[in-house]
This record gives sequence, structure tokens and C-alpha cells, in this order.
Amino acid sequence: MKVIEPVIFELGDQDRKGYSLPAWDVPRIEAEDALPKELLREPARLPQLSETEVVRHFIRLSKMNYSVDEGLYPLGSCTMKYNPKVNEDLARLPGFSMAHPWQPQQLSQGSLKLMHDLELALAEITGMDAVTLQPAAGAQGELVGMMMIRAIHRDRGKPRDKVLIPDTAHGTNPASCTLTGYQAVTIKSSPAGILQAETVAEVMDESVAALMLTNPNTLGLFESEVEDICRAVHEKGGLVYLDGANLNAILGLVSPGKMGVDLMHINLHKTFSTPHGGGGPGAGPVAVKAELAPYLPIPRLVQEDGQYQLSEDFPSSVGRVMAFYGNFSVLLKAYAYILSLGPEGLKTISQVAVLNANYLKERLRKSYHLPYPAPCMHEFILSDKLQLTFGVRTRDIAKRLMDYGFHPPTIYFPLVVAGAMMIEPTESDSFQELDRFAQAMEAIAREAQEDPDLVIGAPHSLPFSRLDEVRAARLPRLRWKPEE
Amino acid sequence: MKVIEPVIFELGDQDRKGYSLPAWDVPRIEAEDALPKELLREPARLPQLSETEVVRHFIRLSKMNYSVDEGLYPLGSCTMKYNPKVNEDLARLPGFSMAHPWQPQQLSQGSLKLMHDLELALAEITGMDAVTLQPAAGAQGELVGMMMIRAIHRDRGKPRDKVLIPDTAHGTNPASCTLTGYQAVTIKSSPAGILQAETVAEVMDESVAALMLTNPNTLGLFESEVEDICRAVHEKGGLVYLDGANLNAILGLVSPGKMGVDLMHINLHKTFSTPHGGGGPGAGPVAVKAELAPYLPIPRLVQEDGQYQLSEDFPSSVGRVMAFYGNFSVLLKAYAYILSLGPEGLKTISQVAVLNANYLKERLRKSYHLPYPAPCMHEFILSDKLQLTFGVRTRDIAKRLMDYGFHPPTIYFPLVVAGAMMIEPTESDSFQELDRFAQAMEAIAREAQEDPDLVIGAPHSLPFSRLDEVRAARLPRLRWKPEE
Amino acid sequence: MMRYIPNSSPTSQRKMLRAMGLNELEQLFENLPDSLRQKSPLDLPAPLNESALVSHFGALSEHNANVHEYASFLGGGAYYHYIPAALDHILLRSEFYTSYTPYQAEISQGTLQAMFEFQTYICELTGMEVANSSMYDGASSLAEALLMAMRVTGRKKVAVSRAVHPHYRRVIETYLDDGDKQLIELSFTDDGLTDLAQVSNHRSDLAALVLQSPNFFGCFEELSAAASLAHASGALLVVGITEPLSLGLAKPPGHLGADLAAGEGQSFGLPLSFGGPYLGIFAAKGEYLRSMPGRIAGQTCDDKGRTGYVLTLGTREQHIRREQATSNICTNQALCALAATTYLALLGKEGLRELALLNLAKAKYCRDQIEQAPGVELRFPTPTFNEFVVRVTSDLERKVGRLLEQRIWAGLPLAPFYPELDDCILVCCTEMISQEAIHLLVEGLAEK
Amino acid sequence: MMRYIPNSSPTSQRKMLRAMGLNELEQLFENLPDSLRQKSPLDLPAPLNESALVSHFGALSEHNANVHEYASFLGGGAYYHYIPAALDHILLRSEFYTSYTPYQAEISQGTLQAMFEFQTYICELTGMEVANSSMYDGASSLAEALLMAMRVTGRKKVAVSRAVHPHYRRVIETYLDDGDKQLIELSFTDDGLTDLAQVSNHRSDLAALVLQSPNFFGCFEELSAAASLAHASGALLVVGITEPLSLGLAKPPGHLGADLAAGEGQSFGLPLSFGGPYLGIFAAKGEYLRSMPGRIAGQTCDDKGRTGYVLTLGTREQHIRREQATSNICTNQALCALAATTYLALLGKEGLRELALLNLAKAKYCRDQIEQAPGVELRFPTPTFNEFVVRVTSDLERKVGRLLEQRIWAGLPLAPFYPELDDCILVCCTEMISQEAIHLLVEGLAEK
Ligand SMILES: Cc1ncc(COP(=O)(O)O)c(C=O)c1O
Ligand SMILES: Cc1ncc(COP(=O)(O)O)c(C=O)c1O
Repeated sequence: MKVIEPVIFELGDQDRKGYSLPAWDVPRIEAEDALPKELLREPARLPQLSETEVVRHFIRLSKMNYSVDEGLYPLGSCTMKYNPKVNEDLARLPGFSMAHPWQPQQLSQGSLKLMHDLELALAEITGMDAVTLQPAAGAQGELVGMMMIRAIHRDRGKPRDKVLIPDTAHGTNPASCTLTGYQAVTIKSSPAGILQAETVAEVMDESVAALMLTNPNTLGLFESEVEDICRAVHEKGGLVYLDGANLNAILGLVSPGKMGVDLMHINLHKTFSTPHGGGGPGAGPVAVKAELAPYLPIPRLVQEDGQYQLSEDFPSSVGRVMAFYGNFSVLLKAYAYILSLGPEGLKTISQVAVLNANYLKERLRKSYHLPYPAPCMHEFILSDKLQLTFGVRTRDIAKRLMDYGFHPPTIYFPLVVAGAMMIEPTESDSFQELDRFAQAMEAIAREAQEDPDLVIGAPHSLPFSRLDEVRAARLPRLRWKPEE
Repeated sequence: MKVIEPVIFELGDQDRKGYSLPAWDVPRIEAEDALPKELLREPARLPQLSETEVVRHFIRLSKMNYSVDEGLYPLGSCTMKYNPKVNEDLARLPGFSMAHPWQPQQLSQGSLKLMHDLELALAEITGMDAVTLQPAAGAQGELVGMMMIRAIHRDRGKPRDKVLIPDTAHGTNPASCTLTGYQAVTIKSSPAGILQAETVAEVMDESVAALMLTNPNTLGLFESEVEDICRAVHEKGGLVYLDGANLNAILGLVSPGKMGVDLMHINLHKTFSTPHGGGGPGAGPVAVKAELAPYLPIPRLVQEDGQYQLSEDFPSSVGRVMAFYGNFSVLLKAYAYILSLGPEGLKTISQVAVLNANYLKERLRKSYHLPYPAPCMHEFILSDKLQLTFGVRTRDIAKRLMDYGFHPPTIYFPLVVAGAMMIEPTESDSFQELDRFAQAMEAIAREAQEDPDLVIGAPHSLPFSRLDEVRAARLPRLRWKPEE
Repeated sequence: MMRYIPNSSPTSQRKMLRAMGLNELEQLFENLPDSLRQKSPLDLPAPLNESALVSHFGALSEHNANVHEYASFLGGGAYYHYIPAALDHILLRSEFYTSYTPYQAEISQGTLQAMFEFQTYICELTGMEVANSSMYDGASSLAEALLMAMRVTGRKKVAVSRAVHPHYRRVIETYLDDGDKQLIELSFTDDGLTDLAQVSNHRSDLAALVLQSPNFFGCFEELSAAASLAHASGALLVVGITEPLSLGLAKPPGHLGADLAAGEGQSFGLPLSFGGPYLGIFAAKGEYLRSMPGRIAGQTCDDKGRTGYVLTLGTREQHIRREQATSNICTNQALCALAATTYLALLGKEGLRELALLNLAKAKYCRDQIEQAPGVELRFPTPTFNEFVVRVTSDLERKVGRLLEQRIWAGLPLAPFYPELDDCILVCCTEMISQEAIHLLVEGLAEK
Repeated sequence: MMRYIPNSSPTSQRKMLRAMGLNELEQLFENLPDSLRQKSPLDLPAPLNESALVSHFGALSEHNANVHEYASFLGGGAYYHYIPAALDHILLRSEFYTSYTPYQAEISQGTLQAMFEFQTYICELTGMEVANSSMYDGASSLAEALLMAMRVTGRKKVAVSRAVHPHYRRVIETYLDDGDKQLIELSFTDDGLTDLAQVSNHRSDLAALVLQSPNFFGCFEELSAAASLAHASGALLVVGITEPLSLGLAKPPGHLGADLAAGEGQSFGLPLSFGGPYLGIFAAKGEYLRSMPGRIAGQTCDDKGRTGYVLTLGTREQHIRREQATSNICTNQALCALAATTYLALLGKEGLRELALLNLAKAKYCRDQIEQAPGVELRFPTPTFNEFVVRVTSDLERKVGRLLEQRIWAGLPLAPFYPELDDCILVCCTEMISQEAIHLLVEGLAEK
């Protein structure tokens, strides 16, 4: 009986009011007094609601969402960890939230110091030499990384045109290549789920600008041949880009800097607990070895006479990718997180993230097919192979999990496993929560056997049954329209 | 399938930790170093949870509540209006929230001025002469009021022992009398639902200290004989106390001061929008005519040489009822509300509250028995008389409303109407929301006729069916205990 | 058109009036006597827009000092403890702060379960068997405890220690002043403890003996002895509490023979907020359950046996029993109780102990410094928790004034409450006081 | 034991390891090559407790000035508008800020419906037919619009006005720099408008003509004329936006022939926050829908016909199409889009217009004052919204410095971006600027 909430354009009434504007202390004018008529518009057709109605609308909408603050959110590759509340408060201090990006730098020393210290911390954590905080997300970090690779090859006088990408890679990797004019070449990982140095050596030649590697990879496995892989790439003059999306598995345990990679991004909204916000904002700082530092985007933070400054004076820089200095308040939250955890705490994060994943894996392998039985890092993959016998697929299992009060795992990714379920519990979950999830998964495995239609028809307990994605794509309705 | 959330004492694990304490900058000691052994306890058996688990626990609990921010909350007599968000922010300004009650008064001028200005505003709104902000809620306001009445009769040399209370009065009224040693004498209201001056005159004599009147009364009707009633009471040397719980109906429309009442309380958590908080904190300021001012609780706010001060120098005062100055941050929110609305806005509140109630009443009288068909003020009463024919009672209708996504009205009060449903929509609801509620009520009226068991068995869509209150009272389990 | 009032829009009003067959709003108010009408607009400030409102309150708030800006040794019933950030995020859940008293249980399980948890926390901490879900504040809670003791014993006289918080005593006086009830005060000894010897004078007709522990001077009272005395006279021992954090270390009243424990919960996660809203705690021995004031949540189940919670034992309360109710309390401090529950959940067993220990250690450090400095001394030798009374041999007022200039609130001067202690201040050291501030305090108070 | 990590407790870990048949945590890490191991602890500051963290950030924040403390005439792509208090309360709903991209529609309807509403708002405001659910910020959104124009037209050259925000141009350069794409700059006239005459030089191979309106100088560009020119050459007209509040009054790009509109949404309820996170807006003519970057929510229904929302047209995106995707964007600025949706919901039709008018009036007032004062003048005569360029005939730097001392940020000096405008500043007047501040500004800039 839960009421479906109307689109906001169907709410409110003429001349209702949800705002309270600052007073007019200058003479009131009409638009025509300052602008020529032909510049003026008919008012946009926006609905008019009272504040009460607006608040209720969005509160009601919020109640249709699942969230990390409610429970396990096992989206593989997304690192849906707890977002500490204190960090939200810190970002709202007026000294930060009310600071204008153009205000004099000598009056912004707090923000600049914070960014500077965060750069140092990220360099230390990754074992790299220099950092830019500018990219707004992992994918933009990749873009910046690919631009830097392009720039260094150019400077070396030998532009190249291909980038190697393992078949387990995230979609942003090949897309970032295309954006920078590179051709993405997919290479196969081994049956054990990792990339072999041999495979890389075979395809590596002087047309290859770089390899993009994710480590641990999206199967949750550590790329144990990474050193040899890097060597193989470097031998042919290529660079290795590390997709750091899975950094949560190795904080304080393994130093990416030692792997041999040349540059990498970090998803602060994953590893460093800044909230995902339903799809952003995030931040995707890029850390590089010294050789690449001159190519980092401008502006860069420099320190002079104890003053922090943003400098554009880096002639080799690839340029700018954001209007200002990146998603500042996201950076701030990540920095607060690092300061709260300290070196030991960061290490504990990864230890427990791995512990949690293995604990869950060991339990769930009794009910589901586990394509890669090796010890996993922070996440692992199951498949629907066993349930397929009863006509039950990964998507069905995912939807059925909703009835048990859980968000489903990432599904049908990575592509190398048919019917993949990619499960990443993160260190934020107690073993009781993991047990609750395992019980739900086990119950569904039983249902798949005993009452497959129950699973195939899920979800049953939400205001909707399964929503028709094909219809949505075929008849796109992408905005509300009056009386359609 | 929604999971029931365990009691917090069943969560967590040994040596988990949800806190982060300030550092020790003094030498570490053991308790025995400072306190004799016999004073020391075994640690209290509190559960140990991580912050993540604590947040999830309370977020999950919150999701089992209905709230004003979700929709109409038509609890009659409770004035469940929208709680403006800006007021929450203002109360959290460190200058208020971090101010110590004992800090020097010359360093608390902001808070004191605010309280002073609020006193003035409430005096103006009620048409009374002096105000105390100290009482923590309406009932404590009544208590203070009764104490003042006791004190003035004492000072007049003729203590009295009875207080008249109409049969429509709220339970706190007679209870407040008992607390102050008065005998509560119930008097009947007329068939039209109001108190007649005649009735009062009949019972009024020199043993009666006061009459407690609610106006508009709990039937939502304006006590139109109030002037004559007050005269009748005054003639015999009694005082009239106004229960101001229903002030939301008459702001800027009717002046309680003109009614002839001598003192009254105001529920800031009703009329002045401070959040109810699941049952408090509220605030119940008492406003009085000049004659009673000397009896107001101490400390009182005084202004001297432009400085505000709290003074205890009022020898006739009834004394103190709270450790400090009342629920300060509640006062603050009410004051912010008054400043936001202004004189016109306050009047509009009452106009619209009355409009909304009548709109709903006119619609619902077609489906439900309306015992008092006169135009109502901010609330009105329906009964289950029509539905009783089908065996459906008020309680059933209330529970069925939950299935439609609404909080039920106040039920079985006031006592003068059998099976009462007391409906107060407040000015915060749009007519669309009123229509939604009316549709639900109408649907239930139909169901009562066509499928009474559906209504009798409600709720059906919540994690629980009806909870057994009799069992709770018979076998009280009032705290969690291990392995019961 | 007001942003909080959807139907203040003329369009909406027209639609509604038309549906009711009316033409104008005024028709709804025809029955209001003209003589009572508010004829002129209320004489109140013109409305402030939101931005101006925020500025106005910002300016007001800056006319206050606060404990961020001053090193505060003030306690005396209101304690500056760190409040974990997560707590306010819970309190700001609309579902908690914009809901009403959970009369309709099925749609209010969040509040109800939290109340049940709160009651359990209070029982565990106080060592009592039952607790209600909150009272207005410590003072009024203690006053209601005395009224309850009178109901339970059928007696009209209570003996209250002078070492009980002076404001609490004032509130008790106010609550008891119906001409019928009698209040006697017990003086304190030079140890800072209640002189229990006086109790014997009132053996036959005492309803309650009332101590606070730690008392207003910070000293732990001898509750066991007091319990024996009280019980021997057929009276109840009522224990008041202003600093519940002490229960992280100290034996609770329930283990020492108390019949009722009542007091303040502000230390558990409530901001100082210039004195309120705070949190009245109320706990009792199980046998007195049905005489208790206030709301109580109880566990029950639905017809399928699923556990849930309801308000229970309503026959004690005003909405059911009216003039025969145990109290008139209705709205209480539910959200403050939720804050305390969340706070205690975050701290847990170890956290509470550790925090109490840290308070004890800071106070001990300060006491030690005082003992070594010239011209200042501990007024009472008795063990204390985080508060204690310091005697300053000369010039107290001037020294306190000078410390104020150094942005230090030296503590609460006792002269207004205890003329005999007019050279004393009550000093409180919580975890928020730094060692450095302690040094400055002692230096400022000591003889040069 | 860390408060964010439940299973950091030794007890919990023991239980878990035992269940897995293991003895110690290290067994899980045996496959990590020793050569890669982090041997020594990370060289990072020791952890701060929460109270110390709050103090540390408090201190850092106080090393920043902010627009509460200064009267700020700064704009230039970041605007100080009042943010209604209700907005942040919505953003702090756990369900919104701690959830992921709504891939699983049935359990993410809140986010999805809000995205659908956001798209509608953007279409209404820009007058375009389709909009996505957000890009990173205005600059990167505009850059992606140019890449899209190239995909749509199959051409490699874009003409970008020098009156486009200089940082946006720098971002465009960066995004386009693959050796293959060509960027030409169009100069501006003495009216502060793009010199469209130059476009004709590039007739045959232009993918896009790129203007911003109001442009960086605050001037409204002649979009209709630009559209004709662009279309005549087979190019798209791409319109950049930095101050979307102008759309409360000004004819939107979609009504003036724009093919793509891309820019910044920060003005709609996002705090200045030292430059981010802000909100990339991206809208297009319907025919280009399938070439658009970014996530899009679409309405659909379930098998019972109940309306719901899903992410749709995923075949444009990297997670489906990988190297053939229209962009690599994945995480975007969803919560910022929610903020903008809430903001626009609160303002509504009238509110947006009224606020735009108030901005226009403040700016006009300031312009009028400038025109009357000696030694200062409006650099361009063209109509503007809330920003405009002021020429100061002498001593600009010193005057700006003196205003700084009066706690006034006089505006953005243009010298670093336009050497030819080195005696000019870009002055912005939003609703937060008082008349008094305007007087002080003009006085400070004028000749004495
Ligand atoms: C492995 C991997 N790489 C890259 C990305 C892209 O990161 P972002 O979403 O921050 O752009 C993701 C995020 O989903 C990812 O999981
Ligand atoms: C008519 C009436 N009087 C008095 C009260 C008591 O007020 P409070 O709950 O603030 O103590 C109420 C509240 O429910 C009421 O409705």
C-alpha cells in the first residue's frame, strides 16, 4: 500500500512558495529596466511548492533508497564502506564551505595546507613521488594519467598508439584510452584469473604506450606477476598505469610504488571513505613517479617561504581538467579519514577488508559456484552456475536479495566470468552482518532449488516488481512532460 | 521479509569500540589510585559496538517510525506541524549549544536577550502581561500555573481546595490539580460541545480556586461563552487558567488576554513548531496577567542598564521548577519561528489551520459520524458510530490508516465522544495531502462496509500486526535481560 | 504566501473554499466573538527572511561566550563532555525528531525500541530494577521521586541533604509546597558529607532520605549507611545524581540500597545549551514500579509472536488516570533520552569506564596541584569524582576575575549557595580540560 | 580496535579465523610477494582522536577567510548565493549520501526519481530537449560537449570564443590535445562580445562554435546570430554556462538555436567550498541523445504497469560499451545534482525569477554607481546579468589591496587572463551583496 511519490512537477500549486530570499535593499526594478526585451524569456515552467512539501517529497524519495548506513552494501569494486559522520561536519565548517576559489591565496592557507598534506599522505601511502588532487573521479584520474602518458611519449619523440588492457579491467579503462586517442587492446588473463607476464611480453612492442593494470584485479586476486609485467612493459619503453580502485585491499601492506607502476589513480570515494552520494561527487587523485611529475595537471601546490601557493608555472603540464582545484570538500573528508586512522589504522582497514571477504567466500562457496577458489583479497566472484540448473540466474538472485533487505552485489562483471556476482563486503561490516548476508544468500540458494519461480519473480516485497529496462531504452522518457 | 532489528544489547562483540576519547595529557591512573576500593563497581554490562554498528542500528530503528517530514500526522491536540530546518541549524550554533548555564551572565547576553525578546513576543501574542519560559512542557506549565494560583489565594488569606475542569479537558489538567493538592471537579459541557457560563456559575463558590479551560477546546470548538465564564469565576474570587495547547487556532485572531483568563501556558512544541522529538523536549511557558506576575518562577529576566540579568529577587515567587532556565534550545527555535513568520504569518497559520480542518471535516462527514457539526477551529472529532454497525471500531480504523501510509489521529479522546477520532491536520499540510488522507479514510469506510475483517485485522503492511498492549501491561518486560 | 504554509497561497485557498461552498476565509471565523478579536496586527517584529534570520542568530550567538573559547572548570550540574559527531546525525533523522510520543506502537517502533534500550541502560548504570523513559531534568525528576516516596510510604516528610545541588533543593521545595508536605534539611559535616546523625530525629515519619552522590561538592556519600538508616525508619533512600558519568566507576545507588535514583543525564551526549534541554533520569526498585511517574516502554508481541514494543502501564499516567495519575507529566525529553542511548551505545562498557577514568585522572591531577600550591586547599578531604571544592585563602573574587581575563572560567563560587563557603569554588575537570589549563588555574588561584 | 572497523577487535577476528580453519590473519596474505611488502609502518601522522581532529580542522578552517567575513564581489564561475537551510538536511539523509549509483533500480528509486526530476529541471531551464544527470563540473562538461560535437559532425575543429571562461578554455585545450583535434580561438569585440565575423573563415570544417552566455565578462552573447552562422557551416552551436541563475530571466540557449548546452550548476544550492564539488550540466537537442555522455535516468514501469525509474541508454556508457563509449565518465556528481534539484524545487518558478531579478537589480545598482563615479567605468556597454567588467583608470592593484583591508574582495583582476584588460576587474553582485558594500566598493575604486 506504500504510496508512490509523484514527480515533483505534479506537486504544489500556483503561487505556492518554498523560498525566502534576502531583502531588496536596492530599488526594485523590472527585468525590462536592465535588459532588452528580446533577451528575456517566459519563466521556466517549474513547479511551485512550499518548503514543507519539498522536504516531504525528498524525504519520501530517500525512503526508497538502500544505503550503507542501513547495512552491508556488497557492490564489488565499489568499496561501499562506512562514511564517518564527523567528516561531514568538518566539510561544513564555514572556513571551508564558504571559501571562494578566487579569494586571495594568502587568505586560503588552511585549505592549501590541507591539500598539501593530503598530497604528501597519498604519496606515502602509494609509494609514489608526486600527486595531483584535481581529478573529480577515478575515470578522470585515468584520463589525466593517459594524457600524461601521451605527453611523455611525445616528449620522448615517439608517440605511440596502443594501450594494453586485461580482459578483467573496468570499462572506464578502455574508454579512457579512446578519449585520449589510444587504441585499447584487450589481453587475456590466465585461467587462474591473473595476468601473466608472459602474455604481456608477447604483445608488448614499441607501438604500445602503456598497460593499464588493476591490482588487486576485479576478480579480487592479487596480480602476483606485477613486477615482471612492469619489467616487460618498461623494456619496450611502455609505461604501466595502475587502476587503484582496489587500493582498499593493500593499504600499508603492499606498496604500489614497489610494484613498478609509473602512475596510478586513487578513488577517494572508495578507499578513503568519502560518501558515494548516489553516484558522486568523488575524487580521483593521480600519483606518479618522479619522471612523470612535470606532466601533472596545473595548478600545482607549491610551498614558498612557508606560504602555500597554487602555481601554473609548469610548462610540461598536460593542463587543467577542472575549472578550479578539484572536488575540494571530498579531499577534505579523505584527509580527515587518514588522520583519524593513522598508519596502523589504514593497515587494519585492508587486513579486515581481506578477512571479511575471505570469511564470506569460505561460507558462500558451499552454496554457490566459486570460479577462482584461491584466497581472495578484498572481494571475490561467485557465479550462478549451480543455480542455472534450476533456471535461476544471477540477476534473479540479485533481485531476490532485495527481499531479504540487502543491496545486491555487482553483477555480470567482470566479463570473464559468466553470470558473475562480485562481492565486496569492506572492513565496515561486522561478522554478524556478514552472517546475516550469508544466511540470505544461502536461503536464496535453497529457494532456487525448491521454488525457483520465487527467485525468478523477485523482488516481491518492494513497491515495485522488476522494472523494465528494455522498455526504458526503447521508449526513452527522460524528462517529465505535462499531460503525456 | 524486513528484518527485525535486535535490541542493542544483543549486538556488538567483546572489545569492539565505537568511541574515540580525548588523549590523556595527565599521568594515567587506575581507579584505585584515586578512589577507595569499596566505592568502585564492576563495569556496567553495556554492549560494545563499533561506530558503524551503532549508526546502522539507530538508522534501522528510525526507519520503523512515521514522522511529520513524511506526511500528514493528524494527531488531534498535538499540532504536528512542520519543523523548519533552519531552526535546527540555529540551535546548533556553538554560541548557544556550547554555552554553560553557569558562565558569567555578562558573557551570555545573546541568550538572555533572546529569552527576553521571546517573553515579550509571547506576551504580545497572548495579550498577557508577563511570561516565564521555564516550564519544560505544557504539563509543567500547568503545574506552575496551579502553584501560582495556590500562592495568590494564600496571599489573599483564603486558601481554597477545588478546581473546576470541563469534561473535555486533557488528562494533564486534573493531574496538575492533584499534584498541587487541589481536588479536580469535573463539569459537563453542553450537548453542543462547549462549556456554558451557566453551568460554571452553578458550581462556582468560594471553595473553588480556579477553572481550567481549554479554548478552543479539545472538540475543536471555540468556547464562545468564555467571557461570561471568566466573569462567573471571578465573581466568586476564582481564577481562570487557560490551557493554551490549542493556541494554533487563534494566533493573531483572538487575544486570550481579552477572554478574561488570568494565566495560561503555551506549548512551544505545538504552536511554535519546535520538534516533538518522539515525546519531547518541549517547552511550556506560562503567561500571566499583571496581578500574578510577582508569583512567576525564579529566576526571572530583568534588564538593567542595557544588560540582561537573571534575578532571584522576587520574594513572592513560587520558586523554581527546573535546575536552570528551562529548555533553552527549544525556546530558541520557537523564537526563530516567530521571527520568520512575523505578525501576518502567525495569523495566517491559524487561518490556514482552521481552513484545513474544516476542509477535511466537510469531506469526511460524508463517510463518518460527525458528532459536532458546527464549524470547527483547528481540529474536529469523528466517531466510529457508522462503522460500529459492521463491527469496526475506531482502533481498527486507526490501525488500517497505517496501511495507507498515514499516522492515525488521536483516538478515544476526548472522553465525551464514544470512539472519538480527533483529527488535527495543521497548517503544514497542502490540500493535496488532505485529499490523500481523505481518500484513505474514505477507502477505509468502504472497506468497513464491504470487508470489515480487513479493517479489524489491520495493520497488514507493517513488519508487525497489532501489538498486544494487554500482555505488555500484564507481564511487564521493561528492560532487556540476558538469556531470558 | 509563506514557505511553511502550503495553503497560504490564494490559489489553493480559493480551490478549498469553493469545495466547501464558501467564498472567503472569514466565513470560517464568524463564530468568534467580536469582543475577543485581535483587531490590530500583533505588535511583533516584521518577518525576517531566512538569510537575515541566520545573520541575526549568528550575531546573538556571538554575544555569548562558550566553552570552546574559554577553558571551563564549571560543572555544578552541567558538564562539558565531548559529544561524538555521529550522535547528532542520528538525532537529525526526521523519523526521530519530527515524530510524536509513540502512542501508535506499530508505526513508532523506532522510538519505542530506543526507549526500551534507554531504560535498560539506565537500569544497568544505576543498578536499579526499573527505569522510566525520561523526566524533564535532574531537578524535577528528583522532586518527583520525593512525591513518589510520599505516595509509597504514605508519609509527608522528607529529609534532604544540604549537599544536594542547591537548585535541585529549590525545585523540591517548590514541588512540595502545598502546605501539607514537610521538608527538612540535613547539614553537612566538615568532610563534605551529609550528617546522617540528624536522621534519627525523624525516625517515625520520614518518607524519604535524600542524598546526592557524588554530592554538590563532588564527594561520594556513604550510601550504604544512609540506606540502613532510612530503611530502619521505614523511609526510602532516594539518591540524586547530577554527574551520571561517575557511574562508569562508582558503585551505583542500586547496589548500595537505594530505593529510588533520580537525576540528570546531560553528561550522556547532550550539549550544554545554556542549561537545557537536559534529561531527567528516574529509576526505582521493581516493587515500586506501579507508583512511578513518566512513560515506560515495554516489550510485547503481535499475534504471530513477533517481538515489538509499546508504551505500557499507562494506568499510572494522566491520559488514562487523570487526577489519580502518579504525575501530570506528558511530553518529556524523549529525544534527549535517544541522545543518551546513542551516546552510551557508542561508548559501551569499556568506553564509559575509560572516560570516567580520564575524568577522575584530570580531577586528581588538579587536586594534586592544588594541594601543593600555596594559598589554596581542598576544602573537603573526601574522595571525589570530577568535581571538588577548593578554598582560596584570599582574594577569591579578584583572582577569578583575573582568570576570566585569561579566558578561564575558574569554577563556580559557592558564596551564593553556602555563605559559610564564601571563600570556596566548585572546580570541575572533565576530559575537555587540558593539563595546561589546570596549571593556569592553579597558578591563578594560588598565593603569589 | 578502531571505531570504524567492527572486526578489528581481536575477539571478533579470532572467531572468524577459527570459522575458516585459520590461526592468524597473516595466513590470508601469504600470496603477497615479499618484495612488494610495506615493511615499515607508513610514515603518516599518528591518529587523531575525534575531538583533536575537530580542533585540528577548526584551526585549519580559521586559516581561511570566507565570504561571511568579507564582502565578496568575486564571481567568475563560482557564485555566492544563499542556500536554504532545508537543502542540507535533505543531503544529509543517509539514504542519499551513502548510497551508490543506482544500478539496482528497485532499491534505488529515490536517487533515480530525483535524477529524472533533475533532468527535467535542466531541460526546462536550458530550453533543451534532453539532459543527463550530471558531469564533473562546468569546464569538463563543456569540454565533453565539444568532443561530442566532433563525434556528431565527424569534424575535428572547434572555434571557441575568448570570452569563454579562461579556465574552461584551458580544460577544453587539455581534453582536445590528442594531436588530431584543432582548437581555434575567436576574439571579442569592444562590446565584450565574441567577434562572430571570424567564423566564416572556418566554414567548411567546423564541428562546433562555442560561446558562453552570459560570457566571462558577464555579457549576453548574440546566440541567435551565432546559431545561424554555426548551422550554416554544418557546425553545432555549443553554449557554455557558468551562471545558470541567469536562466531565471534570460532566454535560454535552447530557444536561441543551441544544439548543446553545457556548464556549471553550482549556483543552484552548492556551497562555494573552495571550488568544488560543483555540478556539470549537460543538455542537448533530442536528436543527439544517443551521442551524449553521462548517466541518464528514464521512466519505465514494472510488469504491473507501475511507474518507476531506471538508468537507461547504457549502451552509450563505458560499463557496457567500453572503448566505444561516448565518454569514460562513471562516478559523476549525483549528490550535487540532488542539491540542485532540491534548490530548484524550493525556489520554483517565481522564486527563481525573483532571485534572478534581485541579482540583476544589485548588479544594475552597482553599474549605475560605477557610471557616475570618477575614474571608473564599465569596460563594455553590453547588457549583463550579475557580473560585469569595470575599468579602473589608475592604481587598480593598490585600490584592490586597500579594499582587502576593509574586508572587501573587490572582484577578479583580469590581467592574468587578458593582458589587454590589465586595468580591469570582473565584479559580481549577487543577492548576498549589500547596498552598503556596493557603495564601499565604488568609493574604493573611484578616483579620490
Ligand atoms: C576498477 C575500477 N576502475 C575504475 C573505476 C572508475 O572510477 P570512478 O567511478 O571514480 O570514475 C571504478 C569504479 O567503479 C572501478 O571499479
Ligand atoms: C489540551 C492539552 N493540554 C495539555 C497538554 C500537555 O502538554 P505537554 O505534553 O506539553 O505537557 C496537551 C498535550 O498533549 C494537550 O493536548
